[in-house]
Amino acid sequence: MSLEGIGITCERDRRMLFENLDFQVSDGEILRIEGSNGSGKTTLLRIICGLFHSYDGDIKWQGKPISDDFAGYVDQLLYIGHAGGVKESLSPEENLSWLASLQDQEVSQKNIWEALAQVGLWGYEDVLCGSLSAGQKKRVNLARLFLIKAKLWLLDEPFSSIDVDGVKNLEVQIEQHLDGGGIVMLTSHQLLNINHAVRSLLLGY
Amino acid sequence: MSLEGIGITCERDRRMLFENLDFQVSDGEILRIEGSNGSGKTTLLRIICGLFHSYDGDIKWQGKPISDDFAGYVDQLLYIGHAGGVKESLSPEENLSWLASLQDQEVSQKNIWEALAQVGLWGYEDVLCGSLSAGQKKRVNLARLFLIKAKLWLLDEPFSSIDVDGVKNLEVQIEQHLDGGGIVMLTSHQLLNINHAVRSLLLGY
Amino acid sequence: MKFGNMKPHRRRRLYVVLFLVVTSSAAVGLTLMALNENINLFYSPQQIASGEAPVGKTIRAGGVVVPGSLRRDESSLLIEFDISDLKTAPLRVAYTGILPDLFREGQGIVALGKVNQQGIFVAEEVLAKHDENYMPPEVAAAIAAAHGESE
Amino acid sequence: MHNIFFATVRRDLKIAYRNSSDLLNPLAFFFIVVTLFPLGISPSPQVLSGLAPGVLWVAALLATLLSVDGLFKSDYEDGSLEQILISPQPLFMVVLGKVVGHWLVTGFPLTLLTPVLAVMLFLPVDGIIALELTLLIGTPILSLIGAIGAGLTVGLKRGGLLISVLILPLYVPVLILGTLAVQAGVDGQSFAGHLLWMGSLLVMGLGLAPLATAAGLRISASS
Amino acid sequence: MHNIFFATVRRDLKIAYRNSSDLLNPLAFFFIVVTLFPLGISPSPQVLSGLAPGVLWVAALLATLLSVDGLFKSDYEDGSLEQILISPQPLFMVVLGKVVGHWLVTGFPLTLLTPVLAVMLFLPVDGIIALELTLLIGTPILSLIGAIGAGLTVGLKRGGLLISVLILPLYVPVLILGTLAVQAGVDGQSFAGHLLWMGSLLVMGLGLAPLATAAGLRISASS
Amino acid sequence: MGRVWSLFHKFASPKWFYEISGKLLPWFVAMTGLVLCTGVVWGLAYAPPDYQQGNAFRIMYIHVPASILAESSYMMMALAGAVGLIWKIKLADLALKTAAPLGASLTFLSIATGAIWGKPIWGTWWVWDARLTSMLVLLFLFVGVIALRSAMENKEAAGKACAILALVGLVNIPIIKMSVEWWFTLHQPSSFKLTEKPAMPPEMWIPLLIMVVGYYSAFATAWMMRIRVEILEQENRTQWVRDRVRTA
Ligand code: HEM
Ligand SMILES: Nc1ncnc2c1ncn2[C@@H]1O[C@H](COP(=O)(O)OP(=O)(O)OP(=O)(O)O)[C@@H](O)[C@H]1O
Ligand SMILES: Nc1ncnc2c1ncn2[C@@H]1O[C@H](COP(=O)(O)OP(=O)(O)OP(=O)(O)O)[C@@H](O)[C@H]1O
Ligand SMILES: [Mg+2]
Ligand SMILES: [Mg+2]
Repeated sequence: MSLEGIGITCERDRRMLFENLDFQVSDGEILRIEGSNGSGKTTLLRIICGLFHSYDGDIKWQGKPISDDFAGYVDQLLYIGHAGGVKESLSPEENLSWLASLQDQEVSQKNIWEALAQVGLWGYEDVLCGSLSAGQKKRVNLARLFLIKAKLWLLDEPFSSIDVDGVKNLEVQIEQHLDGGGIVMLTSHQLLNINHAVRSLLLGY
Repeated sequence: MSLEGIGITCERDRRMLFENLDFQVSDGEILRIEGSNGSGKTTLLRIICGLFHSYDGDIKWQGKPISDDFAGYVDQLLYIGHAGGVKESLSPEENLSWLASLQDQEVSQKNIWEALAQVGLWGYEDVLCGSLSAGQKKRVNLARLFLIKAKLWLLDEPFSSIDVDGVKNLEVQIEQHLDGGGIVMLTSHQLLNINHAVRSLLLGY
Repeated sequence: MKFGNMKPHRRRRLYVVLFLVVTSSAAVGLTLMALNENINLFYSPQQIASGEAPVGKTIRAGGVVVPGSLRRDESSLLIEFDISDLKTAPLRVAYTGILPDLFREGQGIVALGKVNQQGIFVAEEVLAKHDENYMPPEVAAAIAAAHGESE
Repeated sequence: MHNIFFATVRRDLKIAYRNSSDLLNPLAFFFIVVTLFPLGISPSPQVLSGLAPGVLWVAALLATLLSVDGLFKSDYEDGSLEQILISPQPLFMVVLGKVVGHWLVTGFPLTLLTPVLAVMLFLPVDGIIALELTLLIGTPILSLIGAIGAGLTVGLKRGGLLISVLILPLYVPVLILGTLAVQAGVDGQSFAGHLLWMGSLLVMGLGLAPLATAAGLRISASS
Repeated sequence: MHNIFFATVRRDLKIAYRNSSDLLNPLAFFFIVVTLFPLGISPSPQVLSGLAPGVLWVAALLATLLSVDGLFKSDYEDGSLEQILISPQPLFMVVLGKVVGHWLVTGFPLTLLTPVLAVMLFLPVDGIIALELTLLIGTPILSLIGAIGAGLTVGLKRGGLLISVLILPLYVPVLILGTLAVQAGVDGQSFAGHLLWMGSLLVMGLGLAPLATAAGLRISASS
Repeated sequence: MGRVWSLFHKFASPKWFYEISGKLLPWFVAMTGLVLCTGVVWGLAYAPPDYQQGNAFRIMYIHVPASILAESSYMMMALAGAVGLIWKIKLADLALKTAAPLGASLTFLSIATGAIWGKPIWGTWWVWDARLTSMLVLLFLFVGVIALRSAMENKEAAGKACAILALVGLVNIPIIKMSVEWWFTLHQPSSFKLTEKPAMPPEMWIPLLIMVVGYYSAFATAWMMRIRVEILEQENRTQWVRDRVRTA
């Protein structure tokens, strides 16, 4: 299986972000989108998710344009964006439980607690997310990587606001996902320390 | 001149964040607040700014509690928090102009353009901030470091979302501020590469 | 304006205080003026008689029911009576409906309605106004008796 | 599938319960708006009982309108909406769940509260019965239509009042049917016809409004 | 010093102008709410002219109320409010600037629009004059009082309707004075007393409301 | 001076209040019971009927004290708020918090009994006049304070915010008080004036006075009890509360 971008061209506010961009990631591969601020990394990820439509070119999943079978595509997709999708007036547990049912996956309370423990939020299951720190909120969101099964991970700056230990932990999880044949695309201004070859896609010169 | 914290104790949601914390930073010194996610770094900075009141202990500026002459204290303070203070429907120039008059400083359009150029936003002066990328918004906010004169800088994760070049540029500016006798307190999960001794204040545990 | 070599933020605060002083004294002045004006939707029989009250608009009127003025229509619920403020000529009130229990001649009432062309107050609602005087029936009887004697 | 419907209703009720003001405020707003009219217009029972159907319906309409505005807003702001849009679950069901949740915390309690206010406005008992029945059928329609507006305006920074401009015209038929029914009730006439019309609006809304809302969400959230 | 006052007014006007919906929506809302009444109650000119003062005032009040809710919200969300709180400039002046800006984009255009609506509701000319005068004095009071509520609720996730619960009771005197004045105007009587009362409320509000708002902001934003 | 203040703060400490109120409470309960019983029996059974209203006037013994208490409880609440804002005393905030629901219930009681009384006497449950309307506004203000508190998560901030709201709402109190003088209302003017003797005989107003005292004392009792509960909840991690709970 593979994700392909063919001749992606996108222009916002009369600035050409990228032109005729091609890329391909297959099972067990990771692609890091690089570029300075405003070069279009987030835009590209949102295009791949089908959340942004003003572009030219084709995004293909398993060789077919994603719009052909969008529901089948997103079934295998996990996107973690700048904004978290974490409700301030729900607890981490409640948040994850709903996010899981959104992905149509049955998870037990035990699964959720384990995922939370993995991101270092053991003991915070029942605190409302509104009273978590910036990094802790982000961790609730990242706990989905430990909870929900999906083949393709699209991560927009997953390490921002996360402390050093947290970053290490995430890197390990990414490695495991790749080992299991998963596909990862991510943006990050920080370096990535994993024992896999990290290919780069450079935006905006 | 110096900023001192004496016996600062703060508890949130029944978790003790720090107890009897003492610190002191004087002219030309930089103090980095370290700690894992949720250890209370943001809380401490907000306490020092006078934006959070549920704590015990004293924050002193020039030997006097800050509440004695709060207006005189904040006159010399520049705080850059998680949230930017950048209005989406104003252009970077308009944003900075208002933020400067809030600090009671006269700045000309030329000053503002220079500051924006310094943070790599040359050519974006008139774009509305709503259509900037995450990192670009942050840069608008950081441009204040180049525009507004203040002795004491309190920076909450100034490098998050900023690309590698941007980080370098900021580090240079911090160095210059210290050379000029300024005081800096910051939090960051990334390492800091500057040619000054960086003292650390460790939170948590 | 310069206030000596005052620190800037002290000077700023002074402006705020000055502003507060100006606004609060203006408020006091306006209130004093306002107290001299009447703002009410209530009219006494005298005001209605002198034509102060608008004709054909819903207003409130009130007064004491003039003893002996009450007339009931045989065939309908129409009731007519006079109210007065004991100073000027009484005002004729017409009302169709059920009167409150406390409606008596010599008792205060408040009526909501319109003055018609003939100068009659056509009420849509009659409420019994009750004053601040309470007394046991014996005392009331005694007072009434005393009143009757002295007259 | 219906899983996600119930999960969404449950989640939204939970959130409303946590921000308990979410639960009480539409009610309080309704109550206070209604009390403004006797103060502003006339305290006369005769006048008020004439106004009552209109005032109560308009207030119910405004309370729904203003609360529906937040229906997707917080989901948009915290990124939940993106997750909803790229979930394999049918958007229709999620939207329906959110609308039902919204009705349970606004329209429904509002219907329960109305008799008290109707008495304060001197509405006769027959009118109150008609009012209750029309509100019971009408408020879910209001939530459904409101959701369309909320979906279309969610991406805007401050859609707060834009939504009223979009949605209020669509509320007009409901308002007219509702007040006519109450008027008929007051006059001792049958209002079955009005109720049937409203019922047909409701089932139509149940089918179509979530579709329109889903389409609106897709558009306004992906730009 | 007054610098910051004008800078703030200018900034808020600019923002309102950019989100042009900010400028138009309160007006549109006002317009639509007013038009709901002929639909919901009765189209008869006689009835409407009786309702007009009350309906127009209530609508003006709701439009102000709903727009004032956002007065500090976006500043809070994007961190501007923190910067305001730790600026050496007096908070009083910034708040006053924001309130004045708010009035300029809601209360003032609303006052200008009212005559059109008043004519549509068959309000006599004398009443229109009284209405305009009271709105001119009254709408700034509404903005000032509303700011207090906005300041107190700004830290809350969805203060949207809570603010109405806090503020509408305080609007009652303005509403009563305003409608009584219009009524007096319609009846051809003097309404100078009403205007004087409103004027005194206004100057009092100018001094005190920003103080209370500033205190509220300090509290709700530093928690 | 500083010494005086520190003493003041000490006396306003929750612990001190808890202990003192614990001692006072039985006396208050006893007094409340005694006074209220006397007042109720005298007022409802022995006071003479009114020459016009007959026995209906007896609602006065419930309505009037409830109304007076509703107003004073708002004033006390605002006062507590001011004290809390100025001197930052925890106890004042607890007082504000607990006064709001009590005040709201009293206001509701006043309106309800007034309405019940109004039906036979005036001929209507409700009129939109100045006294009644300003009383409804008072109810809204109480509800507002309660709603604001429940909406804010940070307790300390909630206390201060409610204090400000309570102070702003204070403008309503003179309006309630003077409404019957300034405007024409259906509601009667005061029967009791400071300068004149009451417009009713002693066998009517003495039980009323007793009822007022009884309401005040009941209010004080309820207030104290609720503050005590709040103190235990809020200070539940301090040593003295733990000791107390353990011995209990
Ligand atoms: C819903 C209706 C009513 C409300 C909201 C209401 C409200 C009040 C209030 C706030 C007070 C306290 C005044 C003060 O502190 O000076 C009061 C006192 C009183 N009310 Fe009412 N009232 C209502 C109906 C009535 C009715 C129907 C009657 C009797 C006909 C009545 C008789 C009295 C009396 C005798 C007092 C004591 C006056 C005094 O201070 O001497 N009220 N009421
Ligand atoms: N609004 C709030 N209400 C209650 N508790 C809060 C609130 N915000 C933060 N906290 C708690 O305070 C603690 C410290 O939060 P703070 O934001 O200071 O952490 P931080 O060190 O800045 O973390 P990060 O690295 O994630 O930014 C956290 O444990 C959090 O649970
Ligand atoms: N909502 C928007 N409307 C119009 N243009 C936008 C919008 N958001 C972003 N842009 C423009 O698109 C460009 C790319 O933005 P994008 O968010 O994709 O950058 P990025 O690479 O993710 O940057 P960062 O590292 O700062 O997150 C930017 O130049 C920005 O000006
Ligand atoms: Mg980005
Ligand atoms: Mg932080």
